[in-house]
Amino acid sequence: MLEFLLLLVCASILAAGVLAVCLKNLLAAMVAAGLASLFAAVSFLLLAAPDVAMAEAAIGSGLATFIFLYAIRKTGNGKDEAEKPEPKATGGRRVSAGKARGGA
Amino acid sequence: MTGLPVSTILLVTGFLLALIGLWGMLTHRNIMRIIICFTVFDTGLRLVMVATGYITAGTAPIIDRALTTAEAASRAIDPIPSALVVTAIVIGFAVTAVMLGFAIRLYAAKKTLSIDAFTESKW
Amino acid sequence: MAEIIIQIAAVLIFFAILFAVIRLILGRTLVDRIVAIDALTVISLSLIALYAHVSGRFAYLDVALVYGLLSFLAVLAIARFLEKGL
Amino acid sequence: MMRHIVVALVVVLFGLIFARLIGSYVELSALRPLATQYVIEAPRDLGTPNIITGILITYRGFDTLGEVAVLFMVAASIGLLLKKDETKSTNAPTLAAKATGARRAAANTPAAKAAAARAASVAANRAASATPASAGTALAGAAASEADSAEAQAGEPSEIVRTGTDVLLPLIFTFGAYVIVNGHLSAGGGFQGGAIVASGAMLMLLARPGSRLNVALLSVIESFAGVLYVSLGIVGLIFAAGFLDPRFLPRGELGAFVSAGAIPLISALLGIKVGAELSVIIDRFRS
Repeated sequence: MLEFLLLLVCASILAAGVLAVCLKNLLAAMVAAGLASLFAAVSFLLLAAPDVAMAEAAIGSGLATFIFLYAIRKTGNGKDEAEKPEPKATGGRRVSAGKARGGA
Repeated sequence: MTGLPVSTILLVTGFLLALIGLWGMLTHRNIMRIIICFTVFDTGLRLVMVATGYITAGTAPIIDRALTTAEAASRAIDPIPSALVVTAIVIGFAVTAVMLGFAIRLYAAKKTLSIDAFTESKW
Repeated sequence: MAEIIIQIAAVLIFFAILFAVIRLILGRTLVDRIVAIDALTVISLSLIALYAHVSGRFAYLDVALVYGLLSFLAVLAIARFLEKGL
Repeated sequence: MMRHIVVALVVVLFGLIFARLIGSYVELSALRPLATQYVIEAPRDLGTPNIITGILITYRGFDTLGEVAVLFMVAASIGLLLKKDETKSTNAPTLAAKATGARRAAANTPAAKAAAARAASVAANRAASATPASAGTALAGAAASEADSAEAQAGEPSEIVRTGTDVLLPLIFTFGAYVIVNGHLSAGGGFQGGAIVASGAMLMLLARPGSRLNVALLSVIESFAGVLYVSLGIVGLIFAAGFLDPRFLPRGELGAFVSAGAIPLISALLGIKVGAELSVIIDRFRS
């Protein structure tokens, strides 16, 4: 039974990684990266390394998410993207390119 | 049931996660997104490193009532990758913090996060 | 008897992770995704407790404690961020 | 499009390398010789039940010391990177840009207050409390009092958050201390416990947005812990086999709380240092 759970956890890690790369919303992408880290901590435990699991859960998933939140707040970017409705939000590349043109 | 050993499954997962992060890091143009993809890449490589230390049916190298000193050498997993990865996690956090600090400074200077806007040192 | 209970718990955790991940991937809004992630932390906490029992190592339960603490903190931080109070 | 093709090529090449690595990998069925040495020696030689802590603090003690030095440098450089924002000379043009943004947003939207709030979130805390018209004049003396009132407006934490923090904060700090000092007996140690303590500091900052961490005191604590850490290493050099050797204190009984030589002491110092450094990093990002 635990083998199926392991496979599911691995699939969830990959899904969270793909979401972290592909999601349009910056905040959602950041939270998905934190989730990949959280599931990685579970799989560290399944690999019998509780010390690493603890460090990953506390630092990789907790504190890294916090400083990402502060950085998104300071760069003002997550706000703009978060308030846009989903269909309006274009890819991160096009949005930033447009901003670059505006800034120049 | 699945036939594959536990560590092989997680090794493949870690390498795939690293590839996903690498793809994202190279395609995105937004600095914040590049940093997020870097953390994904980092997580994948940590998974790989811990997976290489696993012993078949191993248990944690902590001696208590469930694992006596005598049987530790035959049942415990390899502790060296674990010890190195604890170090790697903290250093990964430090690197992420420095990158975010630079991102904030760049945003304050140019009001944009696109790497296309930073062309001063281009030649 | 105990084995049956563990099997049932494993099946329940399996489907809980499956449905929460489906909600995370489909996720209509941002808040849906964040609630799915909160649910996933609680589910993985129970997975850790189950694994600690199955493998007979109670040193693993410390990790579950860290999880319980962190899941509260992370969701609180994101919620404060969304209401612009961070 | 060209870029995507190149990137795909690079990723495929990396994938080929990784596939070769996976193909030649077989799961170990017995420990490697060095690991066997560590697993057999660490409980007998150092008296630590947790072999990973033994490796981190004793056998690889230099790595840990260097890592703590890296953390210290990161905290210092983050302070250098983010502190300059506060000085007025560099900040005046950016503030002007923010203020014009606020004015434009207020003109466009009928609900001026909501628009001001939205623009203020981009313009950080400074221009929030000033009305759009007076924002330009308020720039010259952009003051701390404004920042405070802006924070008060930006959304106070609710009653639940404050009460929950009051209940949880002692528990979190106690748990962090437990993880730090039990590093030689069960999973945990200085790094993990320090991260938990820093999370507790983070929760405190979340519940009381107006409060500030005493960064100067934290720096003093952290430097003091670092000095003690190095001097414990030198004591080990004098009274035991080498630098950071914890065997100058009695080994004690395997599994007892007071055992394993100086490892609990070093672990506690490491925990204090890491916790203070991570708290300082978080506070620098916040301010």
